[in-house]
Amino acid sequence: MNMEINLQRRKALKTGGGVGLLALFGALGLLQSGVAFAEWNKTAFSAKTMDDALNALGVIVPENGAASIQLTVPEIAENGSVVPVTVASTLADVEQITIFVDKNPSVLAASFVLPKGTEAYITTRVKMGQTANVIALVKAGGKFYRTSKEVKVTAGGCGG
Amino acid sequence: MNNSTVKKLIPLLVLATSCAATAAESEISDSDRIAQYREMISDGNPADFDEMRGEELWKSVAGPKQATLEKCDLGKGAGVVKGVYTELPRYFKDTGKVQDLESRLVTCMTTLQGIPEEVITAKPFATDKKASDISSLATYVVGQSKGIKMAVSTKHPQSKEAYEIGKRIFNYRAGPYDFACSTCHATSNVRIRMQDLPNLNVKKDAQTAYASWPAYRVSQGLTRSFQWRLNDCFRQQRFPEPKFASEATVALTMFLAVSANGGEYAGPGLKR
Amino acid sequence: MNAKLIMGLAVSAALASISLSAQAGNTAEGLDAKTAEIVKRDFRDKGIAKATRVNQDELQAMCSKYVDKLPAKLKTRLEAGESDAIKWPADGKYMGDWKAGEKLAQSGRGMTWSDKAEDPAGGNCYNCHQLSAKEIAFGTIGPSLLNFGKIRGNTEANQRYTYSRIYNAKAMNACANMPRFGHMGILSEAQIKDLVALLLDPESPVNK
Amino acid sequence: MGNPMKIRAAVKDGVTEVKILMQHEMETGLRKEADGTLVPAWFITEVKAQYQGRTVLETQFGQSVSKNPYLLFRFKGGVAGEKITVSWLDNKGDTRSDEVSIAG
Repeated sequence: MNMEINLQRRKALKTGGGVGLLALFGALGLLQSGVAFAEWNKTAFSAKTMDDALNALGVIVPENGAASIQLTVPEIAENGSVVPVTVASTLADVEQITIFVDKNPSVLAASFVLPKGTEAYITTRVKMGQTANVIALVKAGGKFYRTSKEVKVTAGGCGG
Repeated sequence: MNNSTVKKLIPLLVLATSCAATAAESEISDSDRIAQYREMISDGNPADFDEMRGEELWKSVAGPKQATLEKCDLGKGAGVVKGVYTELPRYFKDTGKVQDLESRLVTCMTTLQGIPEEVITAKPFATDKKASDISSLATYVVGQSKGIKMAVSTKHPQSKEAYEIGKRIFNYRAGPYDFACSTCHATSNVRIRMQDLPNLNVKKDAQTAYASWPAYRVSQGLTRSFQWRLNDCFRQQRFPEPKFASEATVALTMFLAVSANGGEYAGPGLKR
Repeated sequence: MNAKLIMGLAVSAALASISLSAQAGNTAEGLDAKTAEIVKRDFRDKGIAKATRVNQDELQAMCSKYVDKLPAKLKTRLEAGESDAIKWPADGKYMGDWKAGEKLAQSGRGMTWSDKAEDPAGGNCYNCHQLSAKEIAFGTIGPSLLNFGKIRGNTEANQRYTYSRIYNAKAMNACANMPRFGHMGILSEAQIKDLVALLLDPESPVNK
Repeated sequence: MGNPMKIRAAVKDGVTEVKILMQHEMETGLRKEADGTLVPAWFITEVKAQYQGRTVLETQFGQSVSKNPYLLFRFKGGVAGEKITVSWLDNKGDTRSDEVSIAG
């Protein structure tokens, strides 16, 4: 694991210019280009079920977020390879937004940490293998809230 | 089955015994939902990357002659890219032929850069493993016509003839399925599965359809050129393969481009 | 809503252009000939789609020439020819398995250059028709066939009629959009029977 | 080194909206070639956006994110003409950084 991180750092440095000064910053964790990444949550991203994913994220029972989370997804996706998802929230102190697709082989799609000053408003695009629920999990003030919406994925074109 | 599915099924079941006109009305809502989906993905078109790649290729030396394409004449003089796509296909004196953008790019790559035609046309379409130079170049060129109205001329007799032949190819029924382009694209307000089909005999549809190609195809993750669009139509018509940038495809392009005249060019587009 | 009107206009425009070209005499025919020549030269074999596929039979050629609006006499003659060529099932039975029929109806594959010769062709039905109420992704090029059997009745005469429509839609309408699934060898007799069952069997989702 | 991103950022009423389009295959590791061989997983795992040295968004992606990923987010503050830096890292250790000036 450590080796892997080091390798990633080295590569990151190369793109940053690869000069000695940068390497020094890198060693001090002060990478100028900002590519000192946190560790990827492999357990959560490998989870096959919602329960496993929530466990990996340390979520016990999330509150109902139907009223406090605005999840915008298309009702029908003309193509499952690109499904736009927007998650916004009216809750105060939103620290984290997480998006899941409950029928995908790995249910966790993306997770966002929002530092203070960043608004609770995120748009991204996910793949969906079939008609499924898109689930948004919002962490605010130390609590988790959850809401979901179904997206129908249709058979497209002439199919040939 | 959740609530929304049930709600959607009920009107269909109720309509089942009534006439087709009512059924058509209930389908509008699904079409609207598709329109909503398209609107939601309209921002952030990955075709931009192909445009960037094409621009770089245009300005880079290549081929045995180690030349760029910056002296390529696409119809408005050597090196002019702005607005050229809205007047293509057109008749070119130097080749004595009517050419569309892609066949003209072949001419420039052979004459200016010395790349043999067979090399360029062997694999003219991008795949998920390999980008296509000619396709990226086309994406770059069309991007320079955004917002300009289509104005393809048939004044030259050869242009007029290409248009007439293109119209006939549009209606040419053949193959095991008896399909022509017109089988799917000469009726208004119909669709294949969920995909609305433009009626290319109607000005407004023809303008919208033509103006959105080349396009990034979400389902393939690739930016597709107009020649590819025609190629894939013929595939689905169960035809044999049209040769790349051949007289047949250029003539058909001429017919479709003229049908789109007056419409504002809006590509490269973004499609399902 | 305006589909009929627009179609009518398009058709009359097409007719007008035909009569104009006809007056021009050689020009229109010259262009027809040149088009055929170019098409034969500019299409090539790819996979199972051989270049010879662009060669038209009489029906294809006439429907192309008249842009699907045939003179009455020609239309009648062509339809009679297509009708005579229908090969009826030897066992006199028209109904197969609707479940297999639904699978066939869903598949849009078959006979393109990206299909393999050994891959079975699909019926392509949902591309153009509504069938089962459960499938919302249906096309509208052809009429809705939802409740087809319920409305028409599962009689032998109707089974025979349905079989013929799938086998060769051109026997009733020479320039119909629908492929001649039996006539052109796209679907086998057994497959067509499965589709007849999908349309007529009271247990089929089309009639539920 | 990865291919360039396309980043747009504009400030309005004190809120900066950032739109990012990345070039990446985002292979799930589950897709098969025509010949049946599995295409190995290859996807962006992390994306970080920074403004004046502070992190304004920290993202982790899984295999379900679409090819050529798109991201839109908003943060308070941000001054026209100042730069936003976006960096990503993928599961093969490849990375890319690009920056853009905030439009007014």
